[in-house]
Amino acid sequence: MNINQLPFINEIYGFLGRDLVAAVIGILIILVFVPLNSAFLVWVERKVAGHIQLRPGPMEVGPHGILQTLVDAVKLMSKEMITPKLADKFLFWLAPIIIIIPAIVCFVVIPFSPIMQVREMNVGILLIFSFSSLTVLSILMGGWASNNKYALIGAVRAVAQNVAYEIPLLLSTMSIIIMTNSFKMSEITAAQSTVWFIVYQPVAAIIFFISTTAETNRAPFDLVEAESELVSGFHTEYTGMRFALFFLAEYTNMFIAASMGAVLFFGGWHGPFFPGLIWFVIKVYVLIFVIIWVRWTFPRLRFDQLMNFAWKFMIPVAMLNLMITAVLLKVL
Amino acid sequence: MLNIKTIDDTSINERVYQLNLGPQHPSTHGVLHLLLKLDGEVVISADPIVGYSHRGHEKMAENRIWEQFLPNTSRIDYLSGLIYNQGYCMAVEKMCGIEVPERAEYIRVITSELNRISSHLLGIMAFVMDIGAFTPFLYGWDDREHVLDILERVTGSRLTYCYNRFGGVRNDIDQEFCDGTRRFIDRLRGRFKDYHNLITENIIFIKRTRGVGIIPEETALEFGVTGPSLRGSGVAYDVRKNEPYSVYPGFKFEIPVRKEGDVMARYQVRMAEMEQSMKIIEQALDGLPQGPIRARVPRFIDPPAGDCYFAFESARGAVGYYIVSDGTRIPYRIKVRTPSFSNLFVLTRILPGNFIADTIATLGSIDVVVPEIDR
Amino acid sequence: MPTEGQKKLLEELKNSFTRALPEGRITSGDYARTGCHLEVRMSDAGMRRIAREMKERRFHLETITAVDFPDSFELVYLYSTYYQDFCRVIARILISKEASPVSVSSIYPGACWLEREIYDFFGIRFTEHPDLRRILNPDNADYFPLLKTFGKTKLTEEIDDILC
Amino acid sequence: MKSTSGLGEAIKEILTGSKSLVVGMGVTLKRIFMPIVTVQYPRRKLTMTQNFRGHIEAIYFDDTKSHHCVACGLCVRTCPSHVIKVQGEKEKAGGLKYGQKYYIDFTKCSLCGLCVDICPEKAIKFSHEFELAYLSRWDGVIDIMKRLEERQ
Repeated sequence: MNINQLPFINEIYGFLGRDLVAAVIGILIILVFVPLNSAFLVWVERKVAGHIQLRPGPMEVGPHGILQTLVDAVKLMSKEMITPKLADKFLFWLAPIIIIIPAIVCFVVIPFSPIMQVREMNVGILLIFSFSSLTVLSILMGGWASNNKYALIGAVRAVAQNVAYEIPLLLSTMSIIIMTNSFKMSEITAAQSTVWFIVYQPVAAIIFFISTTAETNRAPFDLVEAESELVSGFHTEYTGMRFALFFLAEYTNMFIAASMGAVLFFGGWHGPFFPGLIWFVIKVYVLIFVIIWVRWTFPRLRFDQLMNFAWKFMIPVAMLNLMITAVLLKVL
Repeated sequence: MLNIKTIDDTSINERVYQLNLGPQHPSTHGVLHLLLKLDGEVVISADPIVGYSHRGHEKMAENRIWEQFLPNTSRIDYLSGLIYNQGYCMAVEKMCGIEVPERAEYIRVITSELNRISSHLLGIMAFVMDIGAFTPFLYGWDDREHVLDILERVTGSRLTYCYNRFGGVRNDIDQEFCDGTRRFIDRLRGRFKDYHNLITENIIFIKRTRGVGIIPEETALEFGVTGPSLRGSGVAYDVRKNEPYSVYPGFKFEIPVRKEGDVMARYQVRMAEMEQSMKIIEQALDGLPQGPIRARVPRFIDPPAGDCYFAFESARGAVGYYIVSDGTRIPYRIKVRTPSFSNLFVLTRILPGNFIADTIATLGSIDVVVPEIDR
Repeated sequence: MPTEGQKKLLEELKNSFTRALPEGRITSGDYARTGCHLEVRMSDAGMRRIAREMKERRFHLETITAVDFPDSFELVYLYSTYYQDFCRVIARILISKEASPVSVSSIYPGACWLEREIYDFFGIRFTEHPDLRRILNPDNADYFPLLKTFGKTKLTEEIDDILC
Repeated sequence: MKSTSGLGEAIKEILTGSKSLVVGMGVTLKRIFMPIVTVQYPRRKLTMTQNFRGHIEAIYFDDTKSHHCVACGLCVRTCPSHVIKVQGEKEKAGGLKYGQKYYIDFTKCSLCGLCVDICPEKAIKFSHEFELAYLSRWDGVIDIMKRLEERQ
């Protein structure tokens, strides 16, 4: 059913204009998709973690615990939102909002399938990077405002390590953008119709995935909310819906990281016989499975080790890779 | 190793950041309060505050007859309950001169070594979880479940055993127990390969543990550190070898020793110690004699006046019962020398200069059981 | 059945103690019953000298305990070796109820906590101790639990008439 | 240290390191397809082993159609937590006492087994019951004689 067959569609188009309507509908779809997707991802993570650890994972609510996350969400909504006494009230209230808005906005430029993309921007990749680096701002706000020593240490760690993994992330993506010389996500996907970029850029892919795991504060790099050291890092003092927002943001960032990986290296919605959307979703969920699998296998790095690893290994290799790509492009 | 000199408090008073690694914290293995003075992330001074789970075992000992103190012994260090039971019974038997039949000694050694394996499994995996890897903890828990099932079959309980009696043990072991133990040992040997692949050779684990929290041999001597923490620093002191008791002289087993004294060395000593315990169990099962499991002992015993000190090796170190008896049915004084008490105090000397993450790793590698400190 | 290494070490210890502590009574305990190879009985001084002597021979301080006798306290120091020819020395020191013995934590830093525990349970104040405060009981407690006079509760009376 | 060896060492360390990471992930992948070990407790309950120490219960004997307890009080004296109260009566003046009431406060009982060992008549034993939670503290005080009748 095409959108143009709606009864009053022409008057609305005339009144609002075609682009605005498309944007409004796209944003509505995203606002519905993000919570559902995070709820599903939470359930997937708990199930995969369970089976890795020889236990079944949530089984109580619904068949195989499908509704577990829904019940958790209702529980979190009904819990009281406590603000610590000497907390910086405004920043404490603002931090969860600042962390969820960029996570949602990044969905605007992700090409789910040839036709399903909310808005085609020529600065697609840049938009995602600029918004995803806002999360560190909100982590610092949350950690500082909650007047808790563990939270402060967590927040300071987040800021200290932020630069360390943003640069290799950008450098590895640059080597892709040199090949397609465009920031448009759809053009990058289009350029990979025959051969996926992972074939050309395996090193950039590895560095990209290591630094996105660090950017979403997961697995070997989850120093910011290290359970066994800092109780639970910057969101120690958050309860109720605010904690749910932090939780939502973490899984949405994971989805964005996986979808960027899919678009940059695994050819977005390109695939032999399934329609575009199916291929995109399969690739994203395979990448998310890898991120979850890595989380439940490795111990945690100390934050100075992370910085050494980033500065002394990832950045030089990413730069080298960039130069080699530039030279090869010039030569071929 | 970080060459940050330990900064004394006075010079940077305003920058000292006091953090309570509070009584309630995910990685203090019990109710332990570590008061850290930090400069940024670096520890300047650490002061463990203990006593949160003090139940007064030694005062209870002065109000109970000798038999009634048995349930207390397995609650002092709940992870090696059987070893403490065996120690207490042997200390009192030594004072009264009770002769324990051969089979009872073998059963005591087998159950103690099984208990040591289950304690090491939990100690190692809790330490690995402090470093950040959650999954090995569940694998260790699964193996430990098998040991607890085997011990439950013969002793009747899973954690706070009250299985030894003066003069022997309470129930006899049957053939099913022996086969179950052998099956368990073969299974655990197979699992070690997975643990080494998953943890020991893991580059992140090596980076987090190599050269961290080093206990030099001299400091270990001054603080009275015993057990795997000492054997990690190069001293081959194991009460079962240096001061043999029960039927341990009859078994061939080595004491694993590492020279480096860092967190990785203590971890490797514990892993090797589990293999030695398995070797002991196999030799004990092969040579298990037939015969009675309990000597003829009067119902209420009263040891002759005088005092006695009996040391034995628990999973955490050298434990000692110092018993003073005045000839009546109630003990005059029972002092339990527990290894975690001295092992924890060493932290105040070796922690300054480390990061917080290393403090947690060192605390986990010393494998402290807090009720054992608080008694 | 002490090994020859132990005998040699014991002999050496015995005559070194007789030289260092003229007033102490040194007897060799029978290991089978009491678990100690050598017993040193002292009046209320000389803890430091024994500790220094032990430190040179690389003994480690296993534990310090106190026993509350009706008229006096008895401080029990236990030293043993880490190395092959195992040997344990027990040093007993009888002190009066109000005495305050000198601390050995300058020689064995590990003794700091052991002495704090003895102060916590018996009220024996050690002089020259880095920070003598309670370790296991709450800081504001005004009682010393392991004294024989402490805690004649209903329960203990009930036990006495049942059992003794 | 020569710079080249440092570099060579670093590369070797990176290679062995990444190999160990991949091997570690292989171990966990293998575990995903292994059977689940945990028991879903409320739905499936395990049977306890033969020597399991549940809470104490009286043994049924055919000759007296009930228990054998002679209310001697040995178990009362030997219990470390003093939780047993026994009361007995004599049918005839000189005859043996016979236990009427035998209260145990299971909220304080530490299941140590000293009473079972010391009973001269072997009248009590451990049950295989492992669900020892009660709604109120006074539910824990159980008269095991009455429980014996109920069980018959």
